Amino acid sequence: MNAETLSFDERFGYLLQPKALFGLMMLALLVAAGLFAPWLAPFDPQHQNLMMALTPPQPAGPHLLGTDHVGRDLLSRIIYGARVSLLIAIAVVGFSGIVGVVLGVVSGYFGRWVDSVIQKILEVFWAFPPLLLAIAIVAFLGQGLAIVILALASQRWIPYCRLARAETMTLREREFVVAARSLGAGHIRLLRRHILPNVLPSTIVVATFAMATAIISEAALSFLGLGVPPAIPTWGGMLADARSYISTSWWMALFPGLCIFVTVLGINLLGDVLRARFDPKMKSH
Amino acid sequence: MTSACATVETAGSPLLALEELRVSFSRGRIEAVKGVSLALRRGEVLALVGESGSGKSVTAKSLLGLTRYTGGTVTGGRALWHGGNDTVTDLLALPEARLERLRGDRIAMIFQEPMTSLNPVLTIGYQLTESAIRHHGLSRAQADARALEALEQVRMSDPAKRLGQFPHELSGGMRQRVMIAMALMCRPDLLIADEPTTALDVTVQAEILALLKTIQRESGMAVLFITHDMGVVAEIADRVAVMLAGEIIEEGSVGQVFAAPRRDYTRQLLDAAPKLGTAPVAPVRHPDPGAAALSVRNLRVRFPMRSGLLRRVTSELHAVEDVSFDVAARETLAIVGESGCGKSTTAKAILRLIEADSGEILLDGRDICALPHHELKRARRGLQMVFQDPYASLNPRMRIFDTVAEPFRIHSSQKPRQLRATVLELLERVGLSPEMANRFPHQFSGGQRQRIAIARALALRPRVIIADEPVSALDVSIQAQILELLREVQDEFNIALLFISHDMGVVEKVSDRIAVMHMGEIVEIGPRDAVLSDPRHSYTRRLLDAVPVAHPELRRVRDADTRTVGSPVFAPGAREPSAPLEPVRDGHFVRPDAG
Amino acid sequence: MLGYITRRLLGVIPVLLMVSLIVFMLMHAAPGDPVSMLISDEASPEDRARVAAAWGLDQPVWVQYLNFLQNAVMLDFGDSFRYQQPVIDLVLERLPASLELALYATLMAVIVGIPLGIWAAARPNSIVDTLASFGGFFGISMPNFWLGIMLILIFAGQLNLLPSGGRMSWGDEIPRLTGFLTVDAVLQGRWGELRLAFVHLLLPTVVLGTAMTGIIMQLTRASMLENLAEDYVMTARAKGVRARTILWLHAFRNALVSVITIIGLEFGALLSGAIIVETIFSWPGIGQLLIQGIGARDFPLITGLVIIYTALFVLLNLLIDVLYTIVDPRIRMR
Amino acid sequence: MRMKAKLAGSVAGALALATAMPAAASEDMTDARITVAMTETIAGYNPYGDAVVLIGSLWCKVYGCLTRFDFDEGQFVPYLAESVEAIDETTWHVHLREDWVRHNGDPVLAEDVVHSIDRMQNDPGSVRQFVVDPIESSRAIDDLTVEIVTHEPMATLPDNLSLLTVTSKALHDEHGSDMYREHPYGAGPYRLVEVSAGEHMILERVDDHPMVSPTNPQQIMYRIIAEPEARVTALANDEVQIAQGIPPQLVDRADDLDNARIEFANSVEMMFLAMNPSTHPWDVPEARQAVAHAIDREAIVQALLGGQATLLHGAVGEGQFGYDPDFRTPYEHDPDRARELLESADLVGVEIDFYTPVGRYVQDRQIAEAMVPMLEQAGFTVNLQTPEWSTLWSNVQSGGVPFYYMGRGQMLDPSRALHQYFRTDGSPRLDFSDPELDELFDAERQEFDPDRRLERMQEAIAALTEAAPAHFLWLHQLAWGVSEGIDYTPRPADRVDGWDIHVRAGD
Repeated sequence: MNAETLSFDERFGYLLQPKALFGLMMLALLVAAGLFAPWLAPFDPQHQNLMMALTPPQPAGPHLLGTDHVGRDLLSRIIYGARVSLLIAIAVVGFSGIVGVVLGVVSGYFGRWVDSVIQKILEVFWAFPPLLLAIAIVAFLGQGLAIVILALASQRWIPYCRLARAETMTLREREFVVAARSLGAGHIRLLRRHILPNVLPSTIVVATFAMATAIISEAALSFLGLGVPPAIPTWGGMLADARSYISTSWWMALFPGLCIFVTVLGINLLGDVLRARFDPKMKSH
Repeated sequence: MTSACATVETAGSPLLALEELRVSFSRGRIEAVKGVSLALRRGEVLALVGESGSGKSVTAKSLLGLTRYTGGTVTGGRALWHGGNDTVTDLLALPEARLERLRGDRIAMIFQEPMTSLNPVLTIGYQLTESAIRHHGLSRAQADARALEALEQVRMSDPAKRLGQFPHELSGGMRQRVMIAMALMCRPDLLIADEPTTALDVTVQAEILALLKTIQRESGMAVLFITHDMGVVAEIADRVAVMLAGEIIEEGSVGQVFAAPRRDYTRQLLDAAPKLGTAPVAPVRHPDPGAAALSVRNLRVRFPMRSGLLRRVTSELHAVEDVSFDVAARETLAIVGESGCGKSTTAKAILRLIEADSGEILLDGRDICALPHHELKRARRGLQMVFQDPYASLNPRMRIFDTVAEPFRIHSSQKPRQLRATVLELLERVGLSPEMANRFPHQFSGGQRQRIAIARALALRPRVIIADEPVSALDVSIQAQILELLREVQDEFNIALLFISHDMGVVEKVSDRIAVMHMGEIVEIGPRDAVLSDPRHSYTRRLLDAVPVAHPELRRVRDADTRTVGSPVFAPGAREPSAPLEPVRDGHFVRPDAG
Repeated sequence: MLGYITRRLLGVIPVLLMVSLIVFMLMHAAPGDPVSMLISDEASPEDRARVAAAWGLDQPVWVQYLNFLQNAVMLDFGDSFRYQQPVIDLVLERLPASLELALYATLMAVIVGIPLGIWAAARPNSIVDTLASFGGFFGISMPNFWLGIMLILIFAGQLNLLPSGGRMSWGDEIPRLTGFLTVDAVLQGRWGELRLAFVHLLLPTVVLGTAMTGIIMQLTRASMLENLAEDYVMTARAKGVRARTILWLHAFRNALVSVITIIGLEFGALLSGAIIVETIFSWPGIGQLLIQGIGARDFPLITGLVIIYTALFVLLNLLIDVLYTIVDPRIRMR
Repeated sequence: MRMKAKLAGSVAGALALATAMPAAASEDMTDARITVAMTETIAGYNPYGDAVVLIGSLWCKVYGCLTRFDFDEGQFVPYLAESVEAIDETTWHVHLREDWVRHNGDPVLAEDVVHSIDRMQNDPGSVRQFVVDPIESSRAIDDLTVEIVTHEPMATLPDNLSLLTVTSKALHDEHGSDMYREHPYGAGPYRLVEVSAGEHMILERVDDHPMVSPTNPQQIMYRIIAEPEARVTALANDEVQIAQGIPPQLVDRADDLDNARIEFANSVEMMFLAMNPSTHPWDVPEARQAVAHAIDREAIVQALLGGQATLLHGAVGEGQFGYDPDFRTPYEHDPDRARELLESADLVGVEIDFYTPVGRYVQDRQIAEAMVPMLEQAGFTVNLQTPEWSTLWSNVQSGGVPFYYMGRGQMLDPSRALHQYFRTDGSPRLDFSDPELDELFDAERQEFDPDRRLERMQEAIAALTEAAPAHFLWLHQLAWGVSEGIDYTPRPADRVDGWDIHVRAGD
């Protein structure tokens, strides 16, 4: 008998409820679309055919979801767009998560002036209303995938930092950490072996929700004309394109919009299930 | 429909008959209560005894229809309630709306955790009067008057002021008094008390028990008293019912059960209960004098408290004040005191988890307070700790093997194969099988976890182990085993044990010498028997007096009034140094006190 | 209490300093310069230089920053390049529009989200709960710009029921007292205009408030579930308190702390989310002003706006903290 | 060469206006209020502080300018001026009308003109210095006559003067810049009621002004609605009566509305691809010519602009000065030729950055996107860049953007624009230099006889097109949404003048 004998049901059973299944399915679709875009997409997402511009959806094909203003296949662009949405979501969440957790854990663990300095920085970033800083960064630093990711991550590390700090501060006083400390464990060991592994589960929950908001925010930036360069198909960029065709070519806005909506919904539902599972008491956003 | 608060009924007439109650959880997968029958008469105190998970709380809650809120379903049985005027109703069959009218009116309930059982955002006054207003349509003024009366009944100091206060402004003992007052608001026929004293300090427990007893006598209500502590049972109950795994295995009058328990389990419970002065006690060991493994000299820890615009230190909490003692190898020194007396802070200061303001801590004669960082690490090997809460002291995300191996990884670089052998050996020594090494803590019971913690503490062959309430979170039957294990390894490995506890019964069992702490100071220290049989300090006496006497015939009548407790907070530099400890005889010292 | 508030207010100053410095540096590091955006297509290089000098843009950045600081102390953020009037005037003129919109969106979120959340928590895993939860996630997952355009299209474009944007129909303006149109209309007893103001508010409020409604609903539900599992709820039940009272008084009063937190946080998000909604609905608020300001590289306007935004946000957080102490007696201000 | 050019039609224009002078009593005048939805923002009260063309024309409507372009006659006609007369190559005399007074009853005086030239140049809020840049000095000869001296011979001065808003010196002396807000009295046919920066501007008809007719709306609100969909919706909702800038894809929807229709107007804004010869590969003429051959303008106009654009042959189209109906561009769409040219210069596969504004011009980004595959087919490797407008625009102005899609407005008379882009040292925008072309441009500018100047201009444009520092694409046909019940014919340049709007009786 050992830990591995925990039944699948006990370990992952919570993922089998409908909410979670739906969320997982959405995520799986997103990942599959992203990974296998070149094989799934019926057309090159950049291929234009001006003569076929604004073709309505053709259930019989070739353009299942219709074409856009320069005659590119919407379905193909949506499939390739999943790639970027996923990439942005993961990069933003990964980047902000790492920065936030590291700062938070360090801040909560060492306290004193280290904490003061980090909290002051946090306060300054926090003071910018959400999205404002992102808009400022993209508007001022220019275009590009990396800048969009940076902009979207610019404030998203804060919740991780707060959560990680709060958790670290409780963990620091928890008996098992005190026990390790009384054994003579050094800072690095305490942080790596005792604090971090116990901080991570709750941050995973924050991370799922953050992925959802990252996808929406990227779309919002694109909508404001501050998104990634046009050569990269993104759902937000497609929506921004559709903006001027919304009353005449409904499909251009409907499908990418739906994709964002359904994906975000799926991730949120999954996050909710994870939250119920890990219950990190996410009272601070 | 109940028309008046007080129903005059003859004492001794039947009040409640519970027949074949069955309750299950998780859609019937777990049966918590398996056909429990109980009878309760007016004016009677029935104790329902059992260890955690025996189903005693569930039984009580299902009487009020409260199990449904914790996921339970009553699957069978009746609970016949003899209300006034010869009406008999089955509580289990009542619709929620009718139950609501009964709850808090005819049947009141108080719970274990006074800290969380009161709504933190509502005033005491509101929470007290709520049920009276609801059930009897009292006006606010009438209800307030009734609340004052109830607060006086529970001997609450300054009752008028309490009405406007919030729960967090009261101490645990005061909150439990509020809970009792709340239950008394409508003068119920039955009070269900679900472990009402378990979370309280022993002196407070004594007060609350005395209070309950007094009120019960005054009002003539019946009490269903749920507890795991036979000592408490002996103090309060008329009759006892013992529960095990969802069933009642023994029932009888308190004298009968204590004198001649019919079941082994009951006897086990009785044995496990700390019975001060009546249990056979291990002989006191007399180690070599002068060979102290650990010496603490004039230890002092003060916490600054800041306030005001500039966050200046306006006062200090004197957590540990001028504490000195020695512990020798193979000797156990128990530090006793109630929560907040500074005993845990002392332990942490010794381990340098908290920096002491002044004082010396000598480990084998070397002052570890003066050690530089890298040498401290080495010194730590000689000094290990076992913590109170076995659920909290093990890293939930680390396998047991890694937990026990950690001291080696920090302090030595053993080869993996060798390390594995050492760890498995240790596990075996504390009574765990080697296969368990790959499991995570949540797969173990509390007792097993405490064994793991002991194995970890033993790993580096320390000179001193500090055990901070190592058994207080365990069921009584497990406590004895762990204490036994501690004693064994102490002898085997030549260890000096500093045993911190609030439980006089436990202390009596394990200690060679006892130090009593109160408000940061050691007020009395000396050999076990001397301190227990000849307590010199008033606080020591009060502490001993508060311990439930584990026999119904030895019940004492206690004062139900509340005491004022001093505060260890002083303005910086404002505390007068206390008088030094004075010798009584043979290593028995006491601090002269005013009382 | 007063000491606490004073200390917090003093703490805002370094934050605002840092914020202004960051914005200043970002602006000046950015490509694109304000003069290009100001002058005509036809301007000559000499004209550029003249305009730059007129606005002090020919001086080193640190001089500009110090000048800015000097004036900002007096709440003078300078004149907007583009609009050639004091930034503070511009902002004060627009602020009520944004605040009014944000307040109504919050109101909607509170009025819809809280009861729904409580209702769902009262019957966990029931149909009601499932529907409400999904509804909540719906709200959170819907990008507001998309929703906005769809709603305009349907209610203004197809059905002609509601105006497509703006705060008030032309010709129905009323004298400005507070700048909050609905308040002004009530104060002056202009009921027709009050109706019109609400008609204009409807769509933007819905778009802005949807996400927040979902969030508040979710949070209320989660927080209620948590509190309903607390010991004191069991106490209240054992006392025979009505289920409804337990829900709305005992549990909700406790859940309120986290609900207030999230309202505070989301109100800040609303203020910036309004940037998009204001653009879509031609709502003359500070969000639109900011986007125009950024587009025009209108340095004084951007700095002023960001600082005012930030100050608002920080003050809001302070307000929330003070509210806590009212809602939860355990929290003391330290 | 002794040229005396008197502004043609000056007297006739004045007469025409005099006859239009309403005898009708004010109660016969319509009290209709019109809202115009527009795309660009409004700066504020300072008439010199706004670079937006449409707003500039509004200030001319309030304060009055010296001349104006009469679209029916196709030339500049006097406005506040009775006549504008060239005395010699650099000296001009402007005679003001006697009969027009400001809204507060003050006369318009010569010193006001001198003052206004100074304001435009030196007002700290002014962004319209370019209008008076060519003017060396000005002075009042008498109350109604101003003498203007230009730095160099400048036949196009009347064009500049059509942009010179004449404000009152007396009021400025008294109130300083507060006059713009508190005392905005001009001599134009509409008076200022209210400006809300960035939001709207309200003008009111001056009932006894000679330029207004009874059917002109009593009040006009110019309101900014940035979102095209919202403009059409507002039109459908009767929230606005005239909507500027209806994009091609919405034209059908707006035209199908029961309560509105679409009116088209040619713009005078040339759309072009600029190729900066100081950067590689645009220093190679073949590369530039390849671009010109590569772009399928027809297809783009059909697919993306709904056919609503006039292809350009050269820099100007019909209705603009310098248009030559017989001139054909040598660069028709010919992808094979484009590729050949690139191959001949050994440039196949050369990487180019292609910059386009977003949301600045009709379908700008979409058009640029459509051009990418065309350019790639010719052998370029294209990176499409869509920087935010202020970034792009600042960079274009300071030079160094190698290849961009851009428009240049205010080209009723293309002279200023062509100088700016294509004359050596005209501006850093293109860094183009061709001595022969410079000569042609200078000759055009110094020619005071309109007919001869036209020839010079046509010559210059032909040479310019051939050299291809830019590929001239098209003039947009701008679509305006107009409510039923309103008679309004949009004008080629972005302007919505009250006197052009007529409210039909019965409304």
